[in-house]
Formats: sequence, structure tokens, C-alpha cells
Amino acid sequence: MAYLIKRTVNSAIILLLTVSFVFFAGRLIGDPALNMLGPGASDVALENLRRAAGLNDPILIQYFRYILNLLSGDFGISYRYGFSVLPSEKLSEIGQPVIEIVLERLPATFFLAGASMGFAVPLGVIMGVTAAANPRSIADRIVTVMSLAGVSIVQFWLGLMLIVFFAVHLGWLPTGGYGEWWHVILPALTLAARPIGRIAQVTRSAVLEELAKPYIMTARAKGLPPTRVVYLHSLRNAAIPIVTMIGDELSALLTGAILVEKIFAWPGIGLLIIDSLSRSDLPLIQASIIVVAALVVCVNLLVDIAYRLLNPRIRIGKKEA
Amino acid sequence: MNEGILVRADGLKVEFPSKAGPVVAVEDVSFQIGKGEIVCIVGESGSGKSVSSYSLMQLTKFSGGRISNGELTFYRRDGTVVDLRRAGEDRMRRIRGNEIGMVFQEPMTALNPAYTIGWQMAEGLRLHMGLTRRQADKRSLEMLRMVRISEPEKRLRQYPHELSGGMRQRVVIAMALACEPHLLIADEPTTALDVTVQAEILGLIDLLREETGAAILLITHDMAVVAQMADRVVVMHRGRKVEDGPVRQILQEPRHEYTKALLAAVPKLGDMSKRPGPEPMKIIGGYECAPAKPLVAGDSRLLTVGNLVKRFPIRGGIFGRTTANVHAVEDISFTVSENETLALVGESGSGKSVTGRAVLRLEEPDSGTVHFQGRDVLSLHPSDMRDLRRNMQMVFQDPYGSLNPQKRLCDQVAEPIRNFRLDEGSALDDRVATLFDRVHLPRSFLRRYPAELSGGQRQRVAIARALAPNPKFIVADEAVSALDVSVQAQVLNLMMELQADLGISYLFISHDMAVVERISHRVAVMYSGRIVETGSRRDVFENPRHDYTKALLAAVPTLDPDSSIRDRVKPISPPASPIHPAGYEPAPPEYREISSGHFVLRNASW
Amino acid sequence: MSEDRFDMDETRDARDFRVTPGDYFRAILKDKVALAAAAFLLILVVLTLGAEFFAPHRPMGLNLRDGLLPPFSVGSKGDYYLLGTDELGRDIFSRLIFGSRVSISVGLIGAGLSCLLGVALGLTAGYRGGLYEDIVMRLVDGMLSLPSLLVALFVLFVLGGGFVNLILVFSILHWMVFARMARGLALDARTATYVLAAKSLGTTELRIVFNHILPNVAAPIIVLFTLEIAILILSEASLSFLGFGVQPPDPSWGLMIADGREHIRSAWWLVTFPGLAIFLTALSLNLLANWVRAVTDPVQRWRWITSN
Amino acid sequence: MINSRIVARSLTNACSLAVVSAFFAVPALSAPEGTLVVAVNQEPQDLAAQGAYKEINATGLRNVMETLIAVDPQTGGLIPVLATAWERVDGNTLRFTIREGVTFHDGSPMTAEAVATSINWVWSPENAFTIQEYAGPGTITASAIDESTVEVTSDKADPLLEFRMTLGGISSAEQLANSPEKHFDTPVGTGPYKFVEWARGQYWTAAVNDSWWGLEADDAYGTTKPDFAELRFVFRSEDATRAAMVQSGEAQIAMFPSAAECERAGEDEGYSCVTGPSTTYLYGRLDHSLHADPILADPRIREAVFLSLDIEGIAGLYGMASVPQGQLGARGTIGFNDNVGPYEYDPERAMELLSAAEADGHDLSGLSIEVVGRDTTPRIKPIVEAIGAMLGSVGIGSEIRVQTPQEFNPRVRIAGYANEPGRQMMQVHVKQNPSGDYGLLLLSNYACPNIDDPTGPSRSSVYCDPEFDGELSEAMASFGDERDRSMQELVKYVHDRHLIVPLALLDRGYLVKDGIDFVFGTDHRIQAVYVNRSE
Repeated sequence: MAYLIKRTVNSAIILLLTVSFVFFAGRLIGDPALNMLGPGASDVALENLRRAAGLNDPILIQYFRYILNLLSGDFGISYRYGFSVLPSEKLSEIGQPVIEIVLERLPATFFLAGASMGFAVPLGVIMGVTAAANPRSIADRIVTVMSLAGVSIVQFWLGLMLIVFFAVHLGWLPTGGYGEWWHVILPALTLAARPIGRIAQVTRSAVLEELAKPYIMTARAKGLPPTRVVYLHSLRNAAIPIVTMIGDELSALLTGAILVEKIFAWPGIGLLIIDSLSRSDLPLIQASIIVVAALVVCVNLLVDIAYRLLNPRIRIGKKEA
Repeated sequence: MNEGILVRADGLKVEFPSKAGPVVAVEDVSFQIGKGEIVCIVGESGSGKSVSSYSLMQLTKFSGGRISNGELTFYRRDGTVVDLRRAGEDRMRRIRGNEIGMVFQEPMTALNPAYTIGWQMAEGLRLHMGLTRRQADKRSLEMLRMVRISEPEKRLRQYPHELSGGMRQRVVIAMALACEPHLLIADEPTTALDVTVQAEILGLIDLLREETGAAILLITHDMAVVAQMADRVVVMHRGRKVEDGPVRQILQEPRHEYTKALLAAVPKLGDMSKRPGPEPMKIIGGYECAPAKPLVAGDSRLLTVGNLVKRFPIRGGIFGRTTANVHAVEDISFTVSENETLALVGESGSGKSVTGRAVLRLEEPDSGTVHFQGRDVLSLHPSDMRDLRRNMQMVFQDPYGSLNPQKRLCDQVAEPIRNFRLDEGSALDDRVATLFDRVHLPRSFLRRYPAELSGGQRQRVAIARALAPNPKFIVADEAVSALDVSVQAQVLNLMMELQADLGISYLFISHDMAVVERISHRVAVMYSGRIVETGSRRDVFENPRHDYTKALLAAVPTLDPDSSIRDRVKPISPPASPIHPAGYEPAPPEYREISSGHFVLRNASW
Repeated sequence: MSEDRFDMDETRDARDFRVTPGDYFRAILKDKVALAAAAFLLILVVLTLGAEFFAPHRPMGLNLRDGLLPPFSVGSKGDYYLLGTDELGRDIFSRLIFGSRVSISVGLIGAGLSCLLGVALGLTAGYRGGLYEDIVMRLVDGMLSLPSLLVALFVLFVLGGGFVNLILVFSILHWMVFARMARGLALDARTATYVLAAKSLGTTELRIVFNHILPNVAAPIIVLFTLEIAILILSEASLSFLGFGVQPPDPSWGLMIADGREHIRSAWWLVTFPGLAIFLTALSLNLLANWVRAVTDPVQRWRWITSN
Repeated sequence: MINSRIVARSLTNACSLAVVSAFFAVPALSAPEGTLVVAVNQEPQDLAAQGAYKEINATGLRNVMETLIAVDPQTGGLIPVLATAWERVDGNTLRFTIREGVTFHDGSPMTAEAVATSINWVWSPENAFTIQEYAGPGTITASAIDESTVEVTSDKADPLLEFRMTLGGISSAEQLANSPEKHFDTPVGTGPYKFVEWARGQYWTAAVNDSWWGLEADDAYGTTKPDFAELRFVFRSEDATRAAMVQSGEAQIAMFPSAAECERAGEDEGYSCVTGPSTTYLYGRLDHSLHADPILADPRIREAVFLSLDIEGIAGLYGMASVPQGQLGARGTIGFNDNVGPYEYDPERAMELLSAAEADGHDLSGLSIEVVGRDTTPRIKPIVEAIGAMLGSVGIGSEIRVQTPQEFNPRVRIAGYANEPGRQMMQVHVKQNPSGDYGLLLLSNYACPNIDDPTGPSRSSVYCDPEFDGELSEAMASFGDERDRSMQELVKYVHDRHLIVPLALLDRGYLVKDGIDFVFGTDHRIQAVYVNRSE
């Protein structure tokens, strides 16, 4: 418990760093008032906005205000989302809170990430275990090369190729979009290539390492069938690096989805980020990054909890991660 | 067909792949095991003893080995006969764990850390005997009772890491015997255990043989274990059987030269009684290196250690506060004189290695004093400390780890000379070459890398390196424990020779009472961070006063085949935990002086 | 002690252990896959260094009359286009060769800088320990848990794309893996007996770090370095694809894919070849890293060096 | 209106004009059913009423939102929509009689009051909507005279006021009063389709309006009626994906196919490529007198830049029968000068000019032209790359950039570029001139920009010449042949000064699934009433 609290505090610090980074880097783009109103804005309008938004205060005051606002769930109002006009005094009326926009996009990204992990985890683990159980065999070589191929492939390129083949050439699946379950197949496959490879690699080496340990000889000396030795005995102990990798890849999926979402017109947070970048919608970009960072931190925390469930040896306070 | 025979190996040959083609690990090995018999295969590392036993289970193939010749006849429970070399994997699985049980060397890692003891024990029972989980649990409990483990019900629900090494080895034995095999293969089952625990486990195995009637194939490098346990002995050397026969014949009338040499190299407890100083061992074969003069300790103090304390904090909580301390070394004091060997004996976790490092400030002690040649070691500035290291050197336990694998041997031995700028250029080369001569290594080794040497050779390099700056004092931390007996004897003799020639003092850290008896002038026995008894070698070995010292001595197996191990085993209470909550200050130790220089700790426990 | 090592100790003459450069050479000759990867990279490096010499056409040479020619075509002026042309009539093959300069130098320089930074910080942190290590490792953990592609996008959005900024961003966002590994290795090495031994011999700290620890941790770092090059080449492609990386008209592989994707249905060669180039390069680097890892791993290497 | 079902290659400017006269409208015979899916290249920023002026900003909005009057692409004349009649009161004022019995989709009646409110909202300078790019010299306001009459007034005389009234959509005044925030994402108009839903990042949809006034009236849309029960505008930024959607039947219409896709459509079964001319032109705007680097003031260097460009080749990159020419407008527009031909492609001459300039002491190593495009412009990347390479081939250095609107727009507009140091920049951009007259075009591209009016019509001009401005304002005030003649002169004048390179007059293309009849005008609006199922 104490350990979890400690980890949570750590995560909070990481998030604070992210927020600080996002805040100060955002200021590097230039005057936020000018950014918001556009170059056509008059000096009076700019000054009004600066006064209203407190942009004339010292930067640290603004920074603390930003953090306080975040804590109360106020991530700011979008400069540009959903309207092509920039009347500063009407912004609070018609502008949407960015956090709502971001949260609206999350389910699509979750669905996509979940679907590709649904492909990647079982496939990667089975491939890795098969390779480890028969080191240096043909199967091992195939798995090694395949998993390396999955890691080496350019995701958006793979996506394009899949579209050409399955959607255009064969016409089996839609080219993109969102809605029905079959829409997710191509983007999820595209995203799964890398995690399959990484999970297979990690599983292979972790299982191989476990298979070299004495308790495996004990299990074999008990006359257990090889599948039981491999899946029940070694895989369970190899689970920690595998779970770590799954966590890493899940985090990577949440951001790696940017390109794939763009190519498949998948209305998730990645597509939103691309759109808001091209519109220079700073509050929306900032909120997206903070939310994704928070998700990544949560995934890491979950992985930590999974360690505890998987490994009876880890005791509270014994070791820092 | 002999009715009493259980296993017969004929012309066994096992090969492993290597860079230069297949390497023969075992060749033309034949032996047999009768029903209910204990057969020991004894040999040093590389002799092929483990490979031979693994072949019986076809376990060699999992590490790349191939049984390329021979016949392994096994008389099964149902009366059929099977050739274990040719049996298919399905049939082997029904034999493994069922008709042949196996116990491995490393109890710490032989159990799957992710599952409970009960789960792991039930696994084999359900597979081979078709029991339900409930029946299997019941049987597991019976087995745990049989191996005399404390609180067996609780153990079933525990994970391996919650058990001590001895308990784990009992679990492994219980697991191996659960399906009532006719043959139990035990591969160095006690090597990794402390000497007191080792005696208990050996006693248990002997007892179980009687209770279950299973034959036991015991693999060991330790002649004393052979003497205690075996009915018959197979001696192996370099992949071949050199000799076999009943235990008495092998021990008392060895025929083969190798067996004789092996026996001679084993230090025997009690050999040194009534002798004044350390004496080298008689080595048959190899070189003799008797010291030119008797090893007499000097009078002047070289090293004085006072009230040394070292604790390791255990951190916990949100803010990483220290919640408890491991009292690794607790208020110990001792001295080493010039030309003297002080042995620090104790079991693992007793704090003896930490003491050795703290003296050299490789580990900063928490409090206490260390004076070397009158200088206060602990208050020295790091650069002065570096200078002082010229005179204080260390030889480590692991000859594989203590040499940098990426550097040539000559450079490693030259390193301290370069560090202290003692010599340069050709003078340095000469000095390094002379050091190689000194430790009896050929000069052709100068340009080699550590990986090209055997363990004993590496340990010699380590000693040469320690000798390089002409130190007055060397801490030898389990310097010979990892070596085979024959090599161990040679290295011990070398150390004594160097002491005689160069007037070096040793702090000799060891768990092996027989070795300590050979080499030391004085002995300090450590137990759970404290010195419980100290005195001259003769005082401690011939007149032990502390219970722990007595138990330690009693647990050492002897080469006498007539002494039954079970008679000697008096289980001693497990060591008091050296972990105490933060802020705990134990009472200072009080010693009773038995005779001049012979002290015994009075505090019952702390 | 693992079963593998146990067997080795029992069965192997210690002298067999020494691995010479010749062994590595023979081992790679035996490993067809690794050999192919090494050969591919070698050819790529030669082509890249001698791009001016090997490329049949100028990479920027415009020829609108010969746009979108399929592979193995002859242009209107009799030029031969091995891999076809893009819509501006530029030779794909030549652009690929010149594009490798961008991709490889981004990968090499980016990975090199992050390696230097990471290893320096990681080694010292692992060896020194204490508060310094705490700070460095907190930083590493913190930065590792940032969504790196996203942060890269954001930084490039703020600073603007381009070769130099790309490398800067990569170095800042990728040093942590090196630091973490170097620190772990230094930590292992710090408690390794040979380091303790060196200390007891009076060797100075600096010498211990650079003379004893560094050579022993070099192999895994080289492996990681190789992998990072591949990762950076992929990241460069992604960022250039999104318009935040290398700017046109420099022919980067990622940009070539981005440009060609409008024509993916009609002119497959525009996207296929640069995609394959990235894939094969990254795959070769990965395969080679895998091989280096296998042959340098003390536990594993006998499997690879032996003649089995 | 145009009904073109023609494969790209066969289409040239001349024959596309011939097509304009062909007009078939197939009346709907059955009740509307099914969904018409249109794949568009970008998601609209908003669906506010003002967006109805520019189809590309909010594709399909005209199905929901209607205007008072519209330009007939066939005749260039005005036709009634929500206004049944209109008259000019004076140079500043127009009076509209609004159609009776029209209700907004929210059920509120379209009263004169409501129309006035909507016009005031759309044209209010305070709101600073993008429609301001078509704002006149004065500020436009509207008021209801009586129940069926609305008066629209500009505070300065405005000959183009009727044209401006064809642009902005009329939306529910009730919505503006009660929930102004919804105005931007929930359009409430009077059109044949009612807005249903806007799934962000995916599509927006509209359902057929059963009580649409047009079902009973033939004066605005002709006899054609909605054929589809639902409209769905799907946002797909990938060109190839849009094409694939039509091929696979996911969509019936795809916008902006590449030339290659268009050609491919002719060979494939199942769908075809339909193209037609538009009023959109692609141009390269080279910094001139205002805030330009002095080196560009040398006419030889400017000419060298112009001569180095293979305009035909660039037009070929755009594909689909884009017409290279020497002026920005289309033939038939008032002010089009038949004697002004395209700039020649003459790299040798360009190099001669450059070396002459160098001989006079110009340091050509300092000549590096930044060629910039906006990433929302279709096919912009190959075009700027080609221009960069062409400049390079005569020895003019260049840097090429494709920027987001947020980076790009300020650099085109006076308020933004006035702050930049002297530049050597050529902006490659597209613009539309839907008015059928050169006036607006000359004003917006060549008249002196006014720094105090950063949203004014000449905000993105590069040129400033009081003499030209004088003649232009005279021409703008004139009518008929005189207007045509004086504007032709001005066209010739700017042509000879090498100010803006007209790169191409663009055709627009669509991929259309077989079985769909798609009719569009030069304004290229996707209006579902003109999309019908064919036999």
C-alpha cells in the first residue's frame, strides 16, 4: 500500500513535469493573445484579451493559475475547434472546453488500442514461447525474423499497403472510418505489428532465460509434459518482463495511433492532435498531451500493480522500481 | 539378471557440441545400482559425474548433450526392463518423477518461485498417480511430515522464497519421493548449504532410504560425504570412471593414483590436533611446496579492530525511511599480528565477509576502529587510504568474477604496480613475470585472458595480483571455497609458502572448519554478526566452549566410514535473525576468558 | 548458476572460451540471415557515401514530361529509370540513394548523441550512486513515461521541423534508454568482484569507470545503439510524413512515402520502394543487433560460436 | 448549370464551355431513399451560416443553408432563392421581397425580421467572419421594412452588393437569439436537407426535409427534387482513400481526385471521373514593392523568375485540364484580355537576364526565393517542389515550404507581413473569383493594401501603385463595355510588370459512382438536389 502511494506520488510528479513542459513550451510559440486572435487583431483587442486572461501577470503566477485550473478540470477553451471566427469576448460563450473535446475522442482511441492489443498479446506470446521452447529451430528463426520485421516496419506504410490490398484490391474491408467492428480490423492490425514483434522478442528471451533455471530441470525431472513446463512454469515467471513490455507497448499505442488514425480516418485522439496542430490550437494540443501523458502514467501504474499480483516475492518497500 | 539390480549403466558416452567439434563429457562409464543401495559418484568439476546421472533421466538433452553410446538398463516397478537411452519421450515422462526422483544442487532455485509449495508438490502426484487435488494435498502433507519439516500445513501454502535453504531442500526431497520412486538421484544436494544444515539433510536422506527403501545415487565432490553416506563408490575423473567399489575399500585401500591423490588432498578435521602451527598438506602428484621454515606468528600487532559495527538499512514506507536494520557485523573486536593467520569462521550470513571488507574500507563501517600499522584506517583521507592499500590486499572468493574478463592477465597483475608507480617499463614486466613464477604459473600465461584459465589458475593470478605491491596483510575471503579439493590444497599450500617466505599476515575467512584447522594460528568464530568464541587454533578446536562452535565442529563430516552421520546430528536452533527494528541497540558483548586469549561470548542471544 | 553454465563447466575445456575476431567472422558467415543483413547495410553505406557516383540521375532533377513512369522505364530523352519516377519525373532510385543520407545521418547522429549523453549520465549515476543517481534516474523515469512521439511532435511544432531540430529532439528524447541501460550495467559492474578488486588494488575511480567498467558494458550498449538507429530512422520517417521532420526538397524516405501516397493506387512504386528501403534498413539493423547480442552474451554465445 | 460526365483527358477549356450549355435535370420520380455519401478532403472548421459562401470551407452546407439569391452559372445572372424579387433602391441599398411560407428547420418562420438578423450576424465586422474577404468598401447592414421586405444597405456605394448577397446563408434567428453557441455546429437553415449530426473527425449528416419549400416551387432549383433520404459528408484527408471509397462503394462521390486517379477512373468499371471548369485559379504571388527584398525590385530578376517557370508543366501536375494562361480570370469574365497570353517558358533567356543583372552589381548569391504553399491546398507539395526545382535550374536559389493555414495566412496578409523583414517570397495559392468580373480580382491582388483595415479586400495584395489604384477605382465605377475595356487594360498593365504568375485556371474533378448523376456549376457546390440516381 505504502509502495502504491509512493508510486502515485511519483506519477503525480511526472505529470507535473509534463504540465510544466507543456505550459512553458507553449509559451515559446509566441504571444498567446496573438496566437489566439490571429494576426489581424487590433492592439486594443489584444490588450483586452491579455487583461481578461491575466496574460500580463508574471509568468509564474500564470503558471500556478494554469495548474490550479487543471486541478479543477479546466483545461482552457479551444481557440479554434468548431468555429472559424475569433471574437475574443464571445469565446467563453461559443468556445468548447478542450477537455470535453479530448474526452469525446478517447473511446475511439481506447477501442483501437484495445483491439490491437487483443491481436498482439496472444499472438506475440505464443510466437515467443514457441521460439523459446525450440531454440535455434526453424520455428525460432521464423519467429525471430518475423518479430524483427514487425518492429522494423513503418507503421503508416504498412497501413497504406493494407488499405491497397484489403480495401482497394480485394474490397473486403473498408478503407477507414469508424462505427462498425470491421472498421477496426485494418488499423488494429497495422498497429499490432510492432507490439507483436516486441512481445514475441521479450517472451522469447524471458522464457529462454527461465528455461535455463534449475526449477525447470526440477519440473522436467517430475516428468511433466513440455507444454506444461513451458506455459505453466516458465511463462508464469517470465510474465514480468512480458507485462512490462505490454505496458510499454500500450503506452506507445496511445501515441503511435497518431499516424494510423490519420491514415484510417479514425476519429481518436491522434487525429484530434494532428488537426489541432495544423490549426495551432494551443489549449487543445496542451490538453491532449496532458491527457495522453496521464494515460501513459496510469498504464505504468497498472503495470506496477500487475507486478505485485504476478510476483509473490515482491514485498512492500523492498525495492524501488 | 541379478534380482537385486535396479540400474545398470554400460559404456555410457555423452557428447556436447563445442567450437572445435563435439566434446566428450563422459566416455565408457559403467556402474550399477542395487535396490535400496546408496551409490556415490565422486569427482571434481569436469569429471562428468553430473552428466552421468542426468543421462539416466535423459535430462542431458535439454542442455544440448547427446548420449552417443552405451546402454542404461532400468528395472521398472512393474518388472519390465527399459533402456533409458533409447526410451521415447512419452515413456521417459512416465519414469521421470515417478520411478526416478531427482534432487538438485541449488535448493534456492530448484523450486518455481511463482507457485506455492503445495501446488508444486501436487503437480507430480496428480500427473503420475492420478490423484485429485485434495488427495494430492493430503499426500503432500504426509511427505512433508516425512522429511521432518516444521509446521508442514503452513508450508503447503507458502511460496519458496518464504522458506530457508534447508527447508527448501527438504521440500525438493519430499517432492522427489512423493511418487515412491525406486531410485532417487541427488546431485550435490548439500553443497550449497551451510555445514550444519548439510549434516541434517544428509541424515535425512539416509533415514529416508531406510524408510522408503529407495536406492540413492548421490553425486558429490566431497569425500567426507561419501564416507558418511555411501554403500558403494564410483570415482570419476575427466569423464571416465577411474575406480569403483565398496566405500570401505575405496577410502581405505584406494588402488588408483587419482583416488589416492584425491583422498590426500582432503583436509581432515582433527589431523592437526596437538600441532603447534599451521602445516601444509601432503599432496600426491602435482608439485610439493612445503614452506622452508615453520610458520610462527610474530608478536607485534599489525591490525587492531575494535568494536566494529556495520548495519544495512531496510527502507520502507512512502518516504523511504529506515524501518529496520540488518545487523551484519555487531560490535566485534580482534587483532592480527605480523606473520599470523587469523581465521574468521562462520556460516553464511554470519557477517564474516562484511568484516573482511570493512577492515579494508571496501565497505564503510558504521562505527568502530581499525588500526593498521598504527594508523587509523577509518579516518584516512581517500588518497591516503589508496596509499595504504599497498600494504593491505584482498583475495576474493569467486575466481571467475574477480578478474576483469576484458583484460590480459599481465595487465591485471601489473595494475597495482602501476597504480602505486612501483615500477615501470621492463622492470615492471620482470616483476610481473616473477610474480607468475611465485604462484607457480607458467610465463606463457602472461598474455592470456581470464577465460582461458581454470578456476585454480585464476585464483593464483588473483593471489599474484594481491602480492604485487608487496603487502604485509591479505584478507582472503573464502579464497579456496570455490575450488576443487586437489586445487584447494595446492592453493592453500601456496598461501602458507608465501607467508613463510614473505612474512605476510592473513585474515582467512572461511566456512570450512577442516581447512581452517590447517592454515590458521588463531580462530574467531562468528555467528549472526558477533564473534562467539575466539582463541588459538588449539583452544578452539580442542576445547570448544560455545554451543555454536561445538555444533559447527560436530557437523563436519569425517572420512571415517564407520561413523554414522545420524548419530552426530544435533539440530541446532536456526540462527537468530540479525534484523532488528530501527533504533534497536543490542547490549554490548561480554566475553568470558577461558584461558589466556581464549574468549567465549556470554550473552545467550542478542 | 544456470544449467547452461553448469554444463559448460563440466564439459568444456576452459581454453575453448576465448573468442577471437576470426570467430565472429566465421560465426557471421554461418548465420545466413545476419550475413544478409550485414551485406545489405554495407551496400547501403557504400551507396550512401558514394551517392554522387552511384546515383544515375540528379535527385532533384525535374523532368515533368517523364512523370510517374513505372519501374524499368525509358524516359522521353532515353534515360533509364530502374525504379520508375515520381510525378515530377525524378528518378526514384537516385532519390532513394540520396534519401538514405538523410535517414542514415539522422539515425546515426541522433543515436550517437543520445548514446553519448545517456552513457555518460548512466555510467556515472550507476557508479556514483547517492543523490546524483536518484536525480538522474528520476529524470530518466519521468522522461521515459512521457509519450515521446507526441512530445517530439509538440517540440517540432514549437521549434519548427528540419534536420537539425529533428536530431536535437531525438537526442533529448532518446538518451534515457542509454542512461538506464548504462546505469544498470554500471550498477552490476560496481558490485562485480573485479571492480571491488580493482578498488582494493588502489585503482582510481576514474580508471575504474573507464578502464574496467566501460569495456565490460560496451557490447550491450553497441546493441542498443544499433537498435536505436533503426528506431530513429522509423521515427524520422513518421515525423517527416506528418510534415514535422525533414523538409522538402531534401529526399528523405519518409517524405517520399508522404509524397507518394496520393498515388498509391495508381503508382505503387512511389510508396513501395521507400517503404521497403526503411523496412529493410531497420530490419537489417535489428537482425545485426540481435546477432551481436547473441554472440556477445556470455551465457548464449557458445551456442553461436560453436560449430553446431 | 453544367452536367458533365466526361473523362478528364477529353476535357479542355474550350469544350468545357460548350458543356455549360448542356443541362439535364432528371426529376425525382419516387420518394427519397438511401444515403448519398460524399468523401470530402477536410473537416469543416464550423458549419456557421457565413460558411455557405465558400464550398471548400464547409462542403455541402448549401444543402442545409440557403441564400437570398444565387448566381446562375449558365448566364451569370441572378436567380431567386429565398427572395422572390429584389430591386436596387440606390447605389447603397437593395430591397428584397422574401419568399412566403418558408420555415427554418427548427420550425420558426422565415420572417423579414429573421432574415435581417441573419444578414447582420453574417456581415458584422465585429464578428470578423472569413466572409469578410468578400466584404465591400462599406459595412453591410439589413433591416426589415415590413413583413415580407428586407432592406440591405452598405454605408458606401457598392455595385457588387447583389453578388455579396449570393454568398451568406440565412439561418434561424431564433437560434441566434437563444443558443448562439449552437450556431457554429448545428446549422439551422431552410434547405432541402436538415442537419442531423456532426461526428467530429468523421462525418456530418443531414436528412431530407419533407417540408422544404422547393418541393412546390420551381423558380429556384428547377424541377429537380431530392433523391436521397440522407446526406453524409465523410472527411478523408488521404486522396487515395477517397478514391478507394468510391471504388468500393463506400461513397458515391469523392472530391479532389488526383489527375492519375481521374485517368484511372476511365479505365475502371464502376465509377467515373467528372470534371468541369471552376472559377478557381492557382497563382504564384511574388513579393514586389511592399516589404520585398530590394533585389526583387530589379525587373530583370523578376522576369527571370517568371521565365524560368514551365507553367504548362505545373498545370499538368495539377491535372484535369487545368488551363495555363497569362491572367487570373476565366475567359468570359468581364475584363478578360484575349491578347494577354501565358508567360513564356524560356530558361535560356532567364539566365541571360540574371547574368545581366549580375553584371550590374547584383549579388545573386543573396537571391533565394522562398516558395510557400498552404497545406490545405490540394496537390500543393509537388507544385512548390517543381517551382523550386525550376528556379534552381536557371540558378535561382530557393527554399520550399508547405505551411499550415495558421502559419501561412498571416504571411499573405498585410497585417502579418508588414512585420516581416524584406522578403523574397513566392506564395503559391488558390483563389476563387465567383463574381464573373475582374474588379474584385484586381482589387484583392494589386491594389494598395491598407494596414489599418487588415481584413479589407486588398489585405493580401503585394503591389502598391497609386496611379493603378486611381484607374482601378474609375474602372470599378463604370459599367458595360467601358468597364470591360478599362479592366482589360489594367490586366495588360499588371501582366507586363511581372507581379503575379497565373499558374493555372483550375478544373475541379469528382469521382462518381456509376448510377449517380451529378450536376454542378462553376461554383462547384455539392447540392444534393442535383445529384440523382440514373437508369
